[in-house]
Amino acid sequence: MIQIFNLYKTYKGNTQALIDISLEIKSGEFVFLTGQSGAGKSTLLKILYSWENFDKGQILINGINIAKIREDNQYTLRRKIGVVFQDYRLLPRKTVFENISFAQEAVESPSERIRFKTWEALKKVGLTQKKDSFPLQLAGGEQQRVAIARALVNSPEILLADEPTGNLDPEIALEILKLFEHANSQGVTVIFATHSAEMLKARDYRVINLGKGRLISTK
Amino acid sequence: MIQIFNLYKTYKGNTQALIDISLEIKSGEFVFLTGQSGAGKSTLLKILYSWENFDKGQILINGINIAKIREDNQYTLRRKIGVVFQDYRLLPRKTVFENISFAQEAVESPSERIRFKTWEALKKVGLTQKKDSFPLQLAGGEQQRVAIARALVNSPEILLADEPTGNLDPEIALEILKLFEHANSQGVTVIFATHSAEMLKARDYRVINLGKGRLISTK
Amino acid sequence: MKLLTRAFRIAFSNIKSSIDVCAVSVITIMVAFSILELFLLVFANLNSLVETWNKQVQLIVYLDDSVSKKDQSTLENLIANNKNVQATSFVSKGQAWTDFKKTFSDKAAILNSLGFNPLPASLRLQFSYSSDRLKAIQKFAKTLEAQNGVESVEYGKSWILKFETFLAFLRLFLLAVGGLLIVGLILIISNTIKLSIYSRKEEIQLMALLGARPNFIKWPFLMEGMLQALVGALLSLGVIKIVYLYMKVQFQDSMASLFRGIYIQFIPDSFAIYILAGSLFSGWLGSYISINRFLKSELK
Amino acid sequence: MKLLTRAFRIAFSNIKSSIDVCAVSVITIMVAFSILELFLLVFANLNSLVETWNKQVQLIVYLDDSVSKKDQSTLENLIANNKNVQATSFVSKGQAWTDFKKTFSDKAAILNSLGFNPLPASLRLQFSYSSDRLKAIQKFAKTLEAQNGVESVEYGKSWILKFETFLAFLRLFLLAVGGLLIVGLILIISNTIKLSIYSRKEEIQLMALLGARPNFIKWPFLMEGMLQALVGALLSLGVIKIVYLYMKVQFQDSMASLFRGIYIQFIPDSFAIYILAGSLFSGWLGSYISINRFLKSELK
Ligand SMILES: Nc1ncnc2c1ncn2[C@@H]1O[C@H](COP(=O)(O)OP(=O)(O)OP(=O)(O)O)[C@@H](O)[C@H]1O
Ligand SMILES: Nc1ncnc2c1ncn2[C@@H]1O[C@H](COP(=O)(O)OP(=O)(O)OP(=O)(O)O)[C@@H](O)[C@H]1O
Ligand SMILES: [Mg+2]
Ligand SMILES: [Mg+2]
Repeated sequence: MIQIFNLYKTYKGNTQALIDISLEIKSGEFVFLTGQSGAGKSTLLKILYSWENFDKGQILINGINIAKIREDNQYTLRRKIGVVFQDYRLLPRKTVFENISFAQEAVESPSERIRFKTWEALKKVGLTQKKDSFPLQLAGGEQQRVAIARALVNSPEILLADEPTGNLDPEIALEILKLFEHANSQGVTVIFATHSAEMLKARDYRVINLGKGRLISTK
Repeated sequence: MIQIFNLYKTYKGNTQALIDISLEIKSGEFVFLTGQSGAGKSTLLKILYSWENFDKGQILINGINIAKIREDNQYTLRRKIGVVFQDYRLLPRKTVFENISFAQEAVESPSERIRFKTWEALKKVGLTQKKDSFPLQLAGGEQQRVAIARALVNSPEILLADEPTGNLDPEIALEILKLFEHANSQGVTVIFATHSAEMLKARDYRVINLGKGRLISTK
Repeated sequence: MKLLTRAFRIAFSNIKSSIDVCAVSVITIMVAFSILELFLLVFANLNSLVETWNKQVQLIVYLDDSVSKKDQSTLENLIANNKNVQATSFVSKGQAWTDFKKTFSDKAAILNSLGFNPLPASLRLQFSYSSDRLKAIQKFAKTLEAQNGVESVEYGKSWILKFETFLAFLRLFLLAVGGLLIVGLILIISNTIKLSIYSRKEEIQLMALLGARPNFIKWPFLMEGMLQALVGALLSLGVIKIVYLYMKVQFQDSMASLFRGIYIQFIPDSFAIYILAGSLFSGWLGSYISINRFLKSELK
Repeated sequence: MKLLTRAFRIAFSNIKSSIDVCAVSVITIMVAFSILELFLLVFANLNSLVETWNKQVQLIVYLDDSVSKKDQSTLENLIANNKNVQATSFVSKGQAWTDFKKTFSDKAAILNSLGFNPLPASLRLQFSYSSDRLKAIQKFAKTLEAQNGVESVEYGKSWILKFETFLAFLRLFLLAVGGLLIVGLILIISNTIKLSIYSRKEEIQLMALLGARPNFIKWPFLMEGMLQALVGALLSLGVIKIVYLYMKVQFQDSMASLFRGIYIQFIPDSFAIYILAGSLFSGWLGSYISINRFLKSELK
């Protein structure tokens, strides 16, 4: 359960990225987040996993006020959330396999399970053949799928996907959407940011529409 | 005039990225390049501006065999070509304005013109307000537009755009497409790689379709 | 403990994956430590040289020819009870005359024709080193001069003064050089580790984003800093050992004959251990400063 | 020329935009140069100390009491014609005796009672330094001994031999230390500049992709390396000047009285210029190696 009350965010340089946003997303829900470039989609997601702070308002995740979490304990929040970053954030000096293991090492998974879970995640996104490649040796869409595998591998409660199919052709994009839906069917809350009208049309989920920092509609 | 004869490219690790590609693109033509993720689109573009070498075949650009250009003189080829990279390649420590100036400094433009041309390019992509921002302070779509402005600023003869609208919402994507068409109307050859079915439908240009490294159709 | 083992493993794989940056750090650290150790080596050897010179600071007590057994033993007791006196040697009247005639051997005939020995017996006292040694010597000289059986005392006041000043200068100079080197060393280490962290910026950020504990993020880097510094220090000890062995083979003999009793020696073992401990500490401190500042500033 | 001006401008803005990495380089270079200069400073001053010691290597020619005017002038001509002799001083019979009596002032009565002066007049010769000085002295000593009017010659053969060995040792040691420092210096500079290039990897790649000429890519980095090294060297000269001034104020007087005529001196101007030129060269060389290797490997 994610509850957002009257959220404001202004970046240095006076960009008003979010203005008076109030929202509620139920546990286990699947929502699309859409809006023009610069509307504030990424900003909203960043605030949810405490990567950006905000100026005014309140956010409760499972009833916990995230502004009140001490910096030393932010990791407890982040462990509940899997993120697909818009710019992937793969480590260029690690292979695909290592990149995905890295996410599990970071949360101190028992090392026996790491190999197994990494392999499973690679199978899901169809990249087992590329496991020893470095990110720069992959096509754009392949990099994106690695980023998705990494977000899924720790079985988070909440998935934040920032434009996870921007570089994928429509067929693979649909495959990926199904991956998120599979996670969702097991109780994971999914927020899926996208520009693609095709995506939005393909499914009948709730669409949260931002425009210049304001909430336009949540259908 | 770009002529490609029986081009083969195999990456280390035995990925056959391009297999027996033969193509001709006329000066002043506008073509779409499409294909699934991993089909070889980026590879083909990289070979055209000599960023990757190839194993077999021949490429003539304006009649010049690009495999025969000495490494010291590759810059003469690259100055004729403007590139929008799939991963943008903006310099994170330079502002938007400096990133665009950088492209002109690299080709030793007279410094009097640099300010003026940078400003003009920013106006074209609608980012004058963000000129002093750093790339990491921009939304994904804004970064992409900076990359486009940089490719246009040196008035190249050939424009290679690798997925230049992947992170843009349909409206802005169409705006950007018009920018490329404007350049094209002034005689610039444009190769526009994209996944977007909407893009391909929106215009009636020739579509070069790759599949697993092979040329499937050139309509 | 598990955290440390893991940190060690990760530090190791980090080093492997950016071996070029690490090599740069290690070489820089090695050079810095080599210089510090070369300096220690010179210092250790200079010290034993100074020890030799030190023996030449002496107070000579000339005895009356007619000194009584009792007076002489009073004198010897007095000297034995003075805690500043390090060593005493007795030169008899006969010995002094023999030495003198040896020096003027060409005049032996003339000197022999004197028919008597004009030189007195003497006691030569060496004083242990302390900053106010000259004062101690002057004071004791006064006391001795007043004793029965003492003809005169001699202690080359101005020479001693000069020697003391020189020693003070030497010590201060070495201290300054050493201080400069150590500050430089810590700077270099902290800087190279800053660069190493800097080159893994995205990785650190990403770890935090993926939900790693702060300590989990820090320890691999602390470990890496310590490993680098330790390896650098070990290599430098190797380098210096080679330099030392070469010098020893080349110069031991001539040095030994020039400064009697001198023996070119390596940095003492205890110092080598201090150096390794110091390298671990500087590695840790350098990393700690850098990683903490980085986490504060980069992670908002 | 335009290329260079531009390179300079870009180097400057590069430095500005990653001031932290550059500061690290400059400080490292400064520390390295400071050590080198400290070493030069010690060397310059040791040299004049050795000069003083050098004067003590002398050949003493004792003259017969009955030497004739003619014999003595023959002797003096002979000495004047020997090009190895640097300086000559004459100690008369009377002077020698006065000195002797001063040394044994407590025995003045006895010595005076001798009724005659047993000591000979002497000529004291200093030899200019050369690697075979001892041989020259030995040979000349033989010649002089055979002359009329010479009673005997004395030159402390074993002392000279030891001194020569010590000088040889000192020179070799200084050379070794200096060599190590210079190699270390070049390594450090080339490494810090490699790191600086490394931290601007994407920029270099991008320039090449955007169609920049190879020289256009290289020069800003060469310039940056040179600037960094130059600034580092200038700062180090400042640091060493301060150290020097402090030492001079503290120790000039006592040193001067200890080693007569010694005067603590700064690194000669010509050396300072060599150091600056050397810094420019090392900066250039370090950058050149790094950027060329980078362009070869990273740009395929
Ligand atoms: N770190 C930052 N500093 C300053 N301004 C920022 C920063 N990050 C984003 N912005 C600005 O805030 C606004 C919203 O950005 P945001 O990234 O949330 O947009 P978005 O909806 O994700 O766009 P896109 O679809 O293009 O990714 C933009 O105008 C952007 O320039
Ligand atoms: N540097 C490289 N080293 C090894 N393999 C590579 C390298 N670059 C690309 N590949 C592989 O070559 C194939 C073609 O890649 P390319 O980037 O050309 O695809 P693409 O058509 O641009 O895909 P996308 O639409 O996802 O960007 C892929 O299988 C990719 O993994
Ligand atoms: Mg975004
Ligand atoms: Mg691609």
